[in-house]
Amino acid sequence: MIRVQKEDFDIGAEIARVRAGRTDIGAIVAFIGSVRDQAGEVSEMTLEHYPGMTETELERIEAEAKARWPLQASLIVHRVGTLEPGDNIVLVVTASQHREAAFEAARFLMDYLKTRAPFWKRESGPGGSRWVEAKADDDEAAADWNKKPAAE
Amino acid sequence: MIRVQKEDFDIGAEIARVRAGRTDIGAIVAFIGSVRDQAGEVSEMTLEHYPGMTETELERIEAEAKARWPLQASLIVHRVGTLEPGDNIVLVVTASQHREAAFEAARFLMDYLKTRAPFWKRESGPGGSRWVEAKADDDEAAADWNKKPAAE
Amino acid sequence: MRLLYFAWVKEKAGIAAEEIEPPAHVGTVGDLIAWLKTRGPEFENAFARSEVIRAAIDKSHVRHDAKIAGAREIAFFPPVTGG
Amino acid sequence: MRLLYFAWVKEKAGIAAEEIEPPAHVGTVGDLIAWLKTRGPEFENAFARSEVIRAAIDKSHVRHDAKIAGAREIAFFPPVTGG
Repeated sequence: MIRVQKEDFDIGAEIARVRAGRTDIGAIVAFIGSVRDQAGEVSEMTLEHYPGMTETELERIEAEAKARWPLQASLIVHRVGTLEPGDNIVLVVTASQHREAAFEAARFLMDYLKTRAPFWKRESGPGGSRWVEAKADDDEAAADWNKKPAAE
Repeated sequence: MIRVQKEDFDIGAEIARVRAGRTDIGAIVAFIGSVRDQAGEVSEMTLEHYPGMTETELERIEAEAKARWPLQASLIVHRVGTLEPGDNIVLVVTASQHREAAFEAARFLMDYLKTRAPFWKRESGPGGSRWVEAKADDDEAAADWNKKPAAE
Repeated sequence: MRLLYFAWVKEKAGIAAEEIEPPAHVGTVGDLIAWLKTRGPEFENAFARSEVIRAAIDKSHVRHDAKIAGAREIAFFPPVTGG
Repeated sequence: MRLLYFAWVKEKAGIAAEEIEPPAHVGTVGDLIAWLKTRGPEFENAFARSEVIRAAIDKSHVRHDAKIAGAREIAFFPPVTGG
């Protein structure tokens, strides 16, 4: 399940929905990315995206994770619009029988999302406003998954 | 922060407490382990522990994670007593500036907890009751951390 | 075909979306970028570091050597920074 | 010194805790296990697979070759299965 929205998400409620009524889940991993203020430099962050492509890419990334690991459920929620330091940006939840699959899949989803989902961050602060630069690290993290063997 | 308790925990509230009032956290990873019913075989799980040693070990494991990765906060909550399928067993939360540290530390905490914290699970079901056997996999997962380089 | 621009590509080009009919010699995404750059200083500026510009055809990532024939929507944007 | 037993070690031994005074020749955890096994069939059964039994002295994990001199509390238990 994937969602792109302006509104905040309730982490506890989202996790509860992922596992609702199931007793076959042994491990859940949740990742929460939030707006980080580096020493008072960021007062606001605006997330732009490519409506239509964003949803398509997130669904593709989620399907890829489900093909690689035995997941019982997964969720990606990504916010767009204007956010403040401390605000939630993204929530990824993976549920599996065992912790290895849940951990690996959550990390894979984040690595892929960071390099393939069409979102762009613009930070504003006392020093003005700038588009956040992509990190070479993120490309490497995503590329690394293609060197690894498929699901256990 | 570590806690051993009979009561359930509120995942959303625990995560909110970990990050409360902070705007320097960019990444939070939460792991939730829960009682898994394999095809109607488990109706109840009882967790025994070694009071005093459990807390000491969990604190030691948490301190080790904080020495290895730049964590801004962490939390381990582990339940004891009698649980049912679907019930929460353990919650691990790690908070860092970047996702790599949060993911690695959460996984480390779980791997170490599984092999060092003195808890024992007994499962009951229609076929009777039995002590859960330790997995060789878990020992290997914990041992692997000693082969890895220290914090990035 | 419809062109879309995002983030700083959009800001520099000064436009978010437009309908265009590129000349017949424009066969690939790379050709399209080269042609767009001839349309004025804003476009020249937006696509100056053309090697970092990412493209999508009909909402799928493509490389600069992808053919544009049959494309209904082509988007140009910087490397993504979500998550 | 105080001995504690947990999980199936406790069930098989039929006791959760006791105060003991081991003979002088008992120097290590392994010696203590060997001596406990001589105390009756329950202990012989509880420690039959002695290589899998884990031990802690004063709430810290130790190996079977650890010296027990000065220990106030020694615990025996199966491999842990929490998490």
